[in-house]
Parts: sequence; structure tokens; C-alpha cells
Amino acid sequence: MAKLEAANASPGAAATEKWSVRRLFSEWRELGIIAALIMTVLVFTAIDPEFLSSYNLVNIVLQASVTAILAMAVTFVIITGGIDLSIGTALALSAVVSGLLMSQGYPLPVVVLGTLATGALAGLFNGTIITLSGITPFVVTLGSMSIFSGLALIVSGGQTVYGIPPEFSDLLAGKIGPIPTPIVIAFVVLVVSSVVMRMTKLGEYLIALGGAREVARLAGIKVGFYTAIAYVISSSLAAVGAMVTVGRLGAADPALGADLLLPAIAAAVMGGADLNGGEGSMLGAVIGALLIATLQAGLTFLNVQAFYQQVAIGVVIILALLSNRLQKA
Amino acid sequence: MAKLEAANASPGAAATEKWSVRRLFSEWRELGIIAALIMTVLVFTAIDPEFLSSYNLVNIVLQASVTAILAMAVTFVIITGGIDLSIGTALALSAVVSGLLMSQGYPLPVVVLGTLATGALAGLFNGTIITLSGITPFVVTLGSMSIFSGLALIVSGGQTVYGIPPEFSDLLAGKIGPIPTPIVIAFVVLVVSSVVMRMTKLGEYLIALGGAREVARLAGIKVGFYTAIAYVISSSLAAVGAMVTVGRLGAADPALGADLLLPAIAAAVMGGADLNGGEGSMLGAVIGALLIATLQAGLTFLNVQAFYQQVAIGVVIILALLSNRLQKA
Amino acid sequence: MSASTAKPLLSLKGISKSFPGVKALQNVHLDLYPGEIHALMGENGAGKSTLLKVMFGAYSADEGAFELSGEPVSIRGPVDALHKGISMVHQELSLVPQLSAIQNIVLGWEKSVAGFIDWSAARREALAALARLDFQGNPHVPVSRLSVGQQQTVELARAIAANAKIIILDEPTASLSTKESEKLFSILRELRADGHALVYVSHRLAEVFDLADRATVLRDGQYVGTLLRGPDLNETSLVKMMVGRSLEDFAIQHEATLGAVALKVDGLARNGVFQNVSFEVRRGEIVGMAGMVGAGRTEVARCIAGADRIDAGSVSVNGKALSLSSPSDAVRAGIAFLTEDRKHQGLALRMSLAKNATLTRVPTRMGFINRTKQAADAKSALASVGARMPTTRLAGQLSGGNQQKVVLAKWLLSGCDIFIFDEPTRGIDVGAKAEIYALMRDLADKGAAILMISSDLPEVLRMSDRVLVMREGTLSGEVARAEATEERIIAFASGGNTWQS
Amino acid sequence: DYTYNSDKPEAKQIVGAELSKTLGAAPKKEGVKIGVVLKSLTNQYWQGIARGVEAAAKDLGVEVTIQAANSEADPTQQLTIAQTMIGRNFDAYVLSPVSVSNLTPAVRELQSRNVPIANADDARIAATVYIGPNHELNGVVAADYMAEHLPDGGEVAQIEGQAGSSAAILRIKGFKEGIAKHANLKLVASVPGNWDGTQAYNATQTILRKNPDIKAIYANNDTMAVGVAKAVTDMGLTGKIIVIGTDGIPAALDGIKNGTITATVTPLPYYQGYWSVESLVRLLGGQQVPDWIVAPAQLITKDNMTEFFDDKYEVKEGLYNK
Ligand SMILES: Nc1ncnc2c1ncn2[C@@H]1O[C@H](COP(=O)(O)OP(=O)(O)OP(=O)(O)O)[C@@H](O)[C@H]1O
Ligand SMILES: Nc1ncnc2c1ncn2[C@@H]1O[C@H](COP(=O)(O)OP(=O)(O)OP(=O)(O)O)[C@@H](O)[C@H]1O
Ligand SMILES: [Mg+2]
Ligand SMILES: [Mg+2]
Repeated sequence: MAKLEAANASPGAAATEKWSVRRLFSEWRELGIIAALIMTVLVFTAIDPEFLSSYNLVNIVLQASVTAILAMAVTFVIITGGIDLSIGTALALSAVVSGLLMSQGYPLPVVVLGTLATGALAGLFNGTIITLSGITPFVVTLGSMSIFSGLALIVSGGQTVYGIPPEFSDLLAGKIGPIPTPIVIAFVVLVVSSVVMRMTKLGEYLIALGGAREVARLAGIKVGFYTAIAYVISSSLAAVGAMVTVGRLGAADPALGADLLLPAIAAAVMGGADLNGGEGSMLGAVIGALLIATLQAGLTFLNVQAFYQQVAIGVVIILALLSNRLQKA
Repeated sequence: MAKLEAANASPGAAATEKWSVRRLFSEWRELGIIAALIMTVLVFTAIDPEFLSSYNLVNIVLQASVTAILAMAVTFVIITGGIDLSIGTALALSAVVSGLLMSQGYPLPVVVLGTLATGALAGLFNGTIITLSGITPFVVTLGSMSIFSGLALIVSGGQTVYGIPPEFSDLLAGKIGPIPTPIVIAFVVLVVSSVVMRMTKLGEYLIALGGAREVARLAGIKVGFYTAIAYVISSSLAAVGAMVTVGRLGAADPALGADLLLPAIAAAVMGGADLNGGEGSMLGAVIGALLIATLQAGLTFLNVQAFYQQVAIGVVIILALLSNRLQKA
Repeated sequence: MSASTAKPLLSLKGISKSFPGVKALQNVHLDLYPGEIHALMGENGAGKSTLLKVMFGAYSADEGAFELSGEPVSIRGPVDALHKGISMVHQELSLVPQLSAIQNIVLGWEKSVAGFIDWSAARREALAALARLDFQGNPHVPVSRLSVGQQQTVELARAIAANAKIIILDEPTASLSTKESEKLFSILRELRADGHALVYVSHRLAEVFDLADRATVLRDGQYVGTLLRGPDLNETSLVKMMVGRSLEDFAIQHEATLGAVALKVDGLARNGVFQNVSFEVRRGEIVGMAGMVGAGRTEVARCIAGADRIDAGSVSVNGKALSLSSPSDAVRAGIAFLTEDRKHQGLALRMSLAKNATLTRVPTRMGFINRTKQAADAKSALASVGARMPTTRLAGQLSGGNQQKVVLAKWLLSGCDIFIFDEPTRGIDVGAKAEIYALMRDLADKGAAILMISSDLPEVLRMSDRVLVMREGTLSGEVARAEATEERIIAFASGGNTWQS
Repeated sequence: DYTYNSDKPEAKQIVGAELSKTLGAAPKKEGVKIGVVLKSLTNQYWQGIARGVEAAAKDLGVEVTIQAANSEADPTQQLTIAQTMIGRNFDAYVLSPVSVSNLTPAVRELQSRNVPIANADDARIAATVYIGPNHELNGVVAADYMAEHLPDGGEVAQIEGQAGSSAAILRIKGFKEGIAKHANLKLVASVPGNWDGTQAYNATQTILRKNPDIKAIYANNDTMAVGVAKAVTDMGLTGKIIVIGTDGIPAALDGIKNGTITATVTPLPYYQGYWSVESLVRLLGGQQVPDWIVAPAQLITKDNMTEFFDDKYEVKEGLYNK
């Protein structure tokens, strides 16, 4: 049954069928990765039942939240057939800015706007160069990755920004009801992103220009404009991730984030994003992030050495993609 | 004149004209990057003539040598329309192995074969998975990047491998006549790679399957086999880079190489490699590596701080690609 | 509805358009009247598509003026064109593979509220248009899952749904067979009756006589003339205007001298696409394979060529059964496969003609490529197919006809002697067609065995010594040259009667 | 001629504070140029060294040029920088290599040119003089502090630095041995944090779930200690768990001040920088300087913080009244 559906899954396509919540998030493309996630959890639990203790699960989701946000960010870009190697350092840059704003006691609205603006500008930089010059996104963002990281260090003078007023931490890293705020934020991003992709022109056009750029152009879609938008969204989401991180650590380290890039891309692709463009799933990206977090948590939980953790994570990334393949076929 | 030629440059086109040394290395596609390099040197020299000291120049070429080897390695893969994110850690892995072999006093042939074998195996791992599973190279090598680095740490127990007998260092990091060995090795790699790409079936097929995979397949070319070959070559060249590095440093550090990945890719692309496959220049890759080394050295020489260096390098990467674009148009 | 009395809906005056190195259009005129089907004719590269794209605003003209029902206008882009009531079906399939038929039909002009697409409206409009073309496929799955024919229908639906007064069709029948074409024509006639103005490009002359009220001919980007429907709209005059000379039509009164069986296909099957296909091809004969789009002909060919996995049955060459695990096995056995999709499966567009031509047989000396021989081989092979251009040109720079010749040259050099042509003249002009027919016939006479898949019935009848017909993945009939008529073939193709030879 | 034996086991030691006492005042050497290549400047620890370098340069009237790699993960770039600096022909060099081997070619070059090298902190190389802490000692001091404040013992944990980095290797070793000395302390988890705050935060939460009885956590550096502290706070365990870091960066000192971090072990980077330049000047002035100038590993707590740091968390100058 599911198998059958999976066979004719597609990013937007189903949108035209009668509406349903399931369809908003998923078209079964995520089955492979979900399976991988469940498997992983089972394995760890089998080794140490403690692992499944309710808290630990919440804990893992919490740890996944920022990676998940970045994974969704890069998914927006991957759907257009591009890639954004700069989200990691864009996060660092926004984090430093937001840290400075917070520590200098600006009110929340200013902090939020300032941080988002920083991210948006970073994205605008990428988007503009890519659309105007026609250089491959891979290389443009490779360059801007280095630029943003440099800027982050310059802005912060290479110092970790500390002295974040506790109210920010409480707000950004506290709890809403029983649920930790970062999880709530990640969830909101998931819903909004899914809605954008499934129910708006923007989402439709991103898929179109990722799937067939020239066709989109002939259909009168402003491909340049929408490509740029994708990068602005991606960096702005990185800025959201930045605020969450700063809130959680109570400090803004200019070296933050760089190491989140590859996990985020891995999560997005494991979640079904097609690096050739035209396909990608926000839910999948989130689950991909969860898978990686589960691995790290589980391996740490079992006190596995750093060396072996790296090998394990690499192997799982490849296995997860294999299971995607098999499920597609 | 050159401009004119550049206009109708193309991977295949020139090669069928009468043969010439120039044509072996270049089809003018490299003009943009060469210009960029010369400009950079001129700027630095203008600011401080000292920069042109022979020590400095030798030093820059020396520094560029390993990056250049990796850039050529990844060019082989990019030409097939793939990417290899694992060359950096493949270098680390081969370095550790070669370090252990050397320090345990094995004779040179054993060391060389052992190291190359390690690299070749790493490449075979990538190549096999990519061709059999059909997963995007980007992700497969993203996974193996993590795997190889883990293995390097495991094999070395996370410790730098010492006790490299001086004869190895002298051999690999000494001089041949007046010229430092690493430079000679890089040059040999350049000549061999160019010959392979321009004068052998292998090269012709790599270009064909990068430019038009299905066409190549239907023409009876074993695309799977040749794709795998490309990854084997790439990792094996990483192993060559590993031996040079170990020789120079007189020790094998499992953390080596990871930081060479992005510069190597940047160099390859600045040198004219087309991430969509079908195009790439070994000479261009080498010049790209030289450009990056020149920048780092020059900025240091002018006492520009690390933070600003990052920004500068990012900017130059983008500018170099712009100049490529303009030159093509 | 005599076109001449009404006043033009759209008229193009003195349109010129150049691309780097090419003057694609020079001072071209075109008047388009309501309720007419206006055929635009010309050889490959004559400038037809360019002119249409200018009309549609996809390209902007360098010089020239537009008048829309008398009013001078400028068309600022595809959207603007749509708003002005001009829509277009492009020469290349232009759909987004990942989107559904519905999404593709409304793409670019979706009704939306605050950026949210009104899907119910989209469904309504799209499904109406599809229904009108009685579209059979699933409108909700990605169009990449539809057959070529179905995809073509979706494109037309897109053009209709925008309910434009002017509909531009650039070679809509190129990938359709007679049956689907007929369906398309009846729709076009309806549209004409409703007073739409249609511009229609095709390389199939028969269609033009069947359909067009007027035909305008371009040559080398220049306006040659316009013929009104009637006595002087006939093959000889039209061809003369297009090619600039008259072609001796070769109705080949030719008796193939049959040799041994070269290719034998026995009970071949590929799950879900075709079953139990058996036939043989002898040396010296050209076996035509007709059928509707989606009948499975290409898939049969792909399996014989080792491109797809075979689920059952066998392929043998010269009596020896092959084990086909990849195309290289087929090539080694001497099977050459000239695909229907030249741009993506026939030629490496960014490589030189020399490299393309020698791809299957790179001449080497001591392990190194012998460039001199490579160039020489390519030159002679290209000459033998009547293509005389420098071997250093890039394949992507050639017109459709010449590209096909290069593909042929490649397979001549490969030393293969069993040729499978899939839609050998799709999108190729009359002049080039004639040359390619001659080449195929010449190959056969030299003892090659040829299987020719074609959706162009006149072509099948003209070329084949024997005609196989496929329907829904089975071999529904075989007709000898003598009794081969359009009617019989269509009967087999569409299931009128069934008869196994 | 200068010797390059500072990395030999038998290296002769002297406590930094003793320099002036034993060798007398540093000779004034006008116009001396010293090149300084640090790991990176992305961490207050390294900037502390830089400040010390500049202070000494001012006091002793020499000229210094400071360069550093982008990050502690850029060994190759640091080599390029070092090689280039050699091209500028300084009279002496301060080197803080990213790894024990990444600067080897530069070191060889300097040795062949017979230029004095001061090897500051961390990875030890064959230099003329080594100025730095005993990294193992950092771990040991942390362990001892835990033993002292956990009289009836208990479970302890460690968040490790970047696998393979020499500082991490030594601190891990020191802490493990330190804990081993105390029978009633049990190291129940020693997990990777890669010098990264977020990873340390996540790791801490995970191990505290697994071992709720953990009484103390040692992080190999302060960046990670900040993450550990945040995790502990978020779990409402502030004050219930001893959190010790290493380096003494402002963020950590801030934590110590407001009680989220218990202590940090620091060799006071400022003085490492200062002594590096001072000892080079002495060498150039013809004085004999011991191979290893030991930077004492100071344990900073809420109580003694003001002795060492001013209110901007900068190391106070002239602590070891030179
Ligand atoms: N985008 C382009 N860039 C450069 N040259 C082009 C471009 N499009 C068309 N041309 C050239 O303009 C000329 C006319 O091309 P066009 O596609 O209009 O011919 P056509 O009549 O449609 O041919 P066909 O019957 O094969 O479709 C040809 O020489 C072609 O090579
Ligand atoms: N581009 C395509 N995408 C998906 N399915 C296709 C495509 N083209 C054909 N098919 C399917 O494959 C089967 C055989 O198609 P095929 O192209 O072989 O038909 P054909 O007889 O070769 O027609 P033609 O060659 O004229 O297109 C049909 O079921 C068709 O729906
Ligand atoms: Mg055309
Ligand atoms: Mg077909």
C-alpha cells in the first residue's frame, strides 16, 4: 500500500489532489529515512534500554533542532537545483550579531529583526551573485562561506560574545508549556516551510525552476528573482538557528555553526532532497537531522570513542541513502 | 587574438587540431585564472617589492604543491560530473598508513605501494558505491569523508605518527637538483594527468561520460567502470599528496588534509573545471592552487590578519570565477 | 471563413533577430487571421522556432513591429504574451517533470490569494482543458511518469487552458504517430472553427496539405513567400520554396536482395512495457516498425541494444544468442542503436564532431589516441553521410538534420552492421530526410540489416521492405511491402484486427 | 649557536616567575624584530598570548609581528604563514604550532639559519626554549580539586577536546591519571566535545541522563566548559555539579563569577606570551635560558579570581613581579 503510493510520490504533484494533512508534509518519500531512524533507535534501545527513557528522546529532539532548521534551510536551495555551503558560517555571523545586540541590552524585537536582517543580507549576497553572474552556487557559496566566517570573526573581534541577559536564554532556550522552545521553533519552521512549498506560488516556482529552469522561464517565471529568494530564505533560517543556539549556550562563539554545514546537508539529502533540483521534503530533512542527533546521542550514551563515532555516522549516511534508493525502486 | 581563440575553446575541439605542447596543457580556458594570478602577484609586489624574493616564490610554489595535487585529483572526478569530498581525509588516512610503514622501517617500495594501495582502496570504496547504488557522489563522499577520517584516527590511535626515518624526508621533501622534490612531484602529476586527459582513451571517455553519460553508455562505453576509475585515480593522487606531506612534516598527523578539501575544489573550479561535468583543466587546477597559496602568503607578508584573509580569499574565489565567465562570453 | 477578407489578428512586420554568429531572422513578415491554421515551413535552421519564440515574447526581436488586431503593440515576455492572448506549444517538450499535469498547465498564471494557490480553480481549469483533449493519464502524478504522447497532450492543454486567441504550435506532431496526430488535428480544426488563429510548424508535408489554410515559407531566416490553400499549395512548389531546388522524389522501386538472418528476436519481454516480441531482420532488408506512441517500440529497441534489462526471451545475432548486460555487449555484437532523442542520447553536444564520430572506436597508437587518424576517420565518415563541416565543430552547434548525420557517421565507424533507427527523421527537414533515406537504403544494399522504428507512416511505407506493427506492448501484425497500406497498418496499430505472421 | 632541545624529556625547567631572579634584568636590544605565529586568534586564550607578546615588546623595546591561522583546524595554512614569515627574516620567532608536526619544515629552516625559536604553549617542537604549562598538570589539578571537594567521592566525567590534538591528548591523560590517584573517584564517562560548545552541551545532557549521580565534570577547554555549564543549568543542577574548564577565557570567568562554572585551570596565557618574547630577547642578548619555562597551572575559582583578573577579565599584569 504505502509502497504503491511511494511509487508515485513527487514533491508538488500531490498538492493538486484533494487536500490532507499527511499530504502537506509527506508523500511517503520519507519512508526510507523514517525506517532508518526507527531502526537506529531500536538498536540503541536493544543495547541499553535506558536509552529510551522519555527524557532522552526529548533531549535528542532538542539537540536536533538547530541542525533540523539548517537542513530545512538548505532544502529550500537544493530544491532549486542549487546548494548553500555558507549556511554554517551565515549562522555564525548572525549569532555574533545577535549576541552583541543581546549583550548590549537591546529589546527582543530589535534583536530578532537585527539577526534576521543579517541572515537575509547574507542570503541576498549569495542570491544576487548567483543570479547575476551565473556562477555555480557551489562555488559562490564556497566563497561566501569563507567571507561570512571572516566577518563573524571581525565583528566579534574573535571573542566569544558572552553576558547574554538570562531573559533571552529563558525565552529562546526555555520551555513553552512542557516543550523546550527550540523544539517549538523548529516545529513552527517545519510547518511554515511545508506550507510554503505545498500551498504557495513561491514553493511551486522553486520546484519548477529546480526541475526545469528553461521551462519555468518560458512560463514567465522570474527565475532570477526566485532563485535569489531561495538563498535569502536559507540564510534567514540560518539566522533563526543562530538565535536558538545563542539562547541555548548563553554565549555567541564566532566559530559556531561551521561544523553544522555537512550534517545539515546530509540530513536534507537523507530526507529526500535531490541535489539535481526539483525535489525535497521538509519533513524528511527534519527526520534526517533527528537521525544524526540520535546517532551522536546514542553513541555518546554508549560511551563510544570519537573515532568510531565518525565512522558510524559516515556509514549510516550512506545506508540511509541506500534505503531511500531501494524504497524508490 | 587569444580572446578570439578563447571564444571557440572547448574540451574536444582543439585536441583534434594539429598537436602541440600548448594544446597538451591548455585550450586557453585557463586564461582567466592566469590573469588573476598575475594580477595578484603584481598587486603584492607593488605594495612590497620584497614579496618577489626567490625564497618567497619557491616557498609559495612549495606550499601550493600538495593543494595542486589534490586539485588535479578532484578535477578527474569533476570532469565525470561528480565530486569527491573525501580526498582530504583520504589523504589523512593514506598519510597515517604511510607514516606507520615508514616508521616501522619498511623499504621505500613497500611504503609507496602500501600508501597508494590505501588511497586506491578508498577510491574504490567511493567508486563502487557510487556506480552500484547510483547515489549522488556528493553524499557518498560526504559519508566516506567522515569514515576515512575516523579510520585515520583509529589506525593512528589519534596520535601523530613519529619516527619517520630521515631518508624518507630527504627523499620526499629534499631537492632534486635545485628544485624541491614536492614541486617536481606535483609537476610530474601535472604532465601525466594532462597526458591522460588529452591523449588517452581513458581521458576521452571521462570527458564523454561527464558531458553526456547516456550517450557514452549507449555507445558501448562501460560508464560504471570508468566512473569508478575516476574516484580511484582521485584518491590515489591524494595518497601521493600524503607521502609528500609526511615527507615534509617528518610525521603523519591524522588531522592532516581535511583543511585542504575546500581549497583544492576551489582551485579546480577556478581552473576551469565544470561541476556539471565534461570540462576541466589540469593546468588550470594547478594555477588555481598557486593563486590560493599566493594569496595566503601575500596577505601574511603584508601582515593582514587571519580574519581579513578569510574575507579576501572568499572574494578572490568569486572574482576569479567571474573573470572565467567574462572570458568565456 | 475565407481568411483573406477578415483583417489580421496579429501581423509581424520586418522582424529581424540575430544570435552570436547567426542571422536567424531577416526582415520577416507574417499576417495571422482569425479562424485560420497557418503553416510555417522551412528547413532545419530556417528560423521557424525563432520566429515563433519572438511572437511569444520568449526572444525579443532586434528589429520589426507587431500589430495586434490593428493596434501596434510590443510583447514584453511570455507572461505578457499570455495576457495578450498568445500561447505556445514549444518544439522541445517543455514541462516540469516533477510537477503534475494540473500544475504544469497552470504554471506561471496560477490564480492565487495572498500567494496561496487556489488549487480548486487550478483543478477546474486544467481538468476541463485535459477533458477537451480526452487525456487518458493521471493528472495528479508527475508528468515524468506519463508517456511522450500524454506529455504532448498536457502541453497542448496548457496552451488551450490559457484560452488564447492565438495558439502557436512548433512541431507538435514530431513525437506523435498518425493516430494521435489525427486526434490533434480534429482538435485544431475545432479551435479554428471557434475563430482561434493557429500557427503550425511541421516537417511532415502531408499534414500541412491536410490541415493548413495558408503556408508561409522561410529559408535561411528570410521570408520566401506564402501559399494559399489550393492547387499551388502542393509538394513540388512547397519543397522548391523551402529547399531552393526541386528534389527528385524517390519512390523507391527497389527490390531488396535478402541475405542471411542477422538479427533474431525471440519471445522478448520487459515487464509492464512489452511482451512476447519475436521477429527477425535479414541482411539487405529494411524492416519498418510502426505503432502508436507508447506502443513500446523504443523499449523493444532499447532491450535489443542492451540499454534496458530483458525480463524474458532472447536476442541472437548471426544465429548466436547474446547475453546482453549492457550496451557494450550489443555494440560488440554489431548492433548500432540510433535513438529517437539525439540531443540526450545520440551526441555529446559539447564535444567535437571528430570525438563524437569516433566515440565507439577511438583510434589509438601504443595506447595513445591517434588524433590525426581520429580526424581523418571522422572526416571520411562525415563525408560518406554527406555532411561536410569541419570536424572541430561542436555537435551542439549543428541543425537537427546534420546532427542525425553525425550520429549515423559514428555508427558507420563503429563497424556495426545491424542498425536500429528510432524515429530517424524526427524533426528533420525534407532535404535532409531524402539524404538520410538514401543512406539507409545504401547501407541495406551493402548488406546491413536495418530495423526502422517510425511514427511517420508515409516514411514507413516508403522505406520498409516489411512492416512490423506494435500495439500496447505486443507485436500485433506484420505486413509485407506489397500489401502495406496506411489503412492496414493503422488497423493493426489501433487494434482493428490482429494477425500474427 | 642556539640549541633546539626544548622538546627533549631532559629539558631543564624553570618557573616563569623566576626568570628575572635567576637571569637578572633582560638586556635592552634596540631594533630587534620578532615574528610570532600563533594557532589562531579565534579564542581569547590565544588573544591572551598575543597581549602578553605585545606587552613584553613594549617593555623591552622590540618590534613584534603577530600572525595566526584561521582556526586550530588549519595546520597547512599555518605552515604557509610560518614559511612566509621566515621570508621576512625576523631576528627570532615565537611559534605555537597547531600540531606537533605541521610546522616542521619551517622549524628546520630556522634551525638551519640558526635563529632562536620560542615554542609557546601546547604542541611541543624542537625549539630553543619552550614556554608553556605542563598540559597533563591541567588535568591533574582539576582531578585533585574534585577529590578535595568531594570528600566522600563519587562519579565524575570528562568532555574531551578535538581527537588527536596534543593539548587534548595530554589533558585527557592527566585527568584520567589524576582521577586514578583517588580511589573514591570514578570516571564514568569520557566523551568527545571537539572543542565545541554545542557538542559539549549535548554530550553533557546525554551523559547526565545516563549517569544521574555524576558529581563533577571536567571539560578540556573553557569553550566546552561554557556548554557544560549551560547544560547543567538547564537541567536545574547548578551548584550540585562541579564544572571545571581550562584556559580562563572571559566567558568561563563570567560563569565562575555567577556560579555556573566552579573553576578553570589556566596557565595565564598572557604570561606565556610575555615570557616567550622576554626569553627570546635574553637569548639574542647572549644570555643562557633554560629549555623549559614553566607556566604554572593556576586554578581560578570565585574566591581567587580577582587576584589574577581585572573586571574586564583581562589577566592582571605584573603578577609575577618581573
Ligand atoms: N539560442 C540560440 N542561440 C544561438 N543560435 C540559435 C539559437 N536558437 C536558434 N539559433 C540558430 O538560429 C537559426 C534558426 O534556428 P531555429 O531553431 O529557428 O530553426 P528552425 O527552423 O526551428 O529549425 P528546426 O526545423 O530544426 O526546428 C539556426 O541557425 C540556429 O542554429
Ligand atoms: N518519457 C517517458 N517517460 C515515461 N514513460 C514513457 C516515456 N516514453 C514512453 N514511456 C512509456 O514507455 C512505454 C513505451 O513507450 P515508447 O516510447 O517505447 O513508445 P514507442 O512505441 O517507442 O513510441 P515512440 O517511440 O513513438 O515514443 C509506454 O508505456 C510509454 O507510456
Ligand atoms: Mg524549430
Ligand atoms: Mg519511442
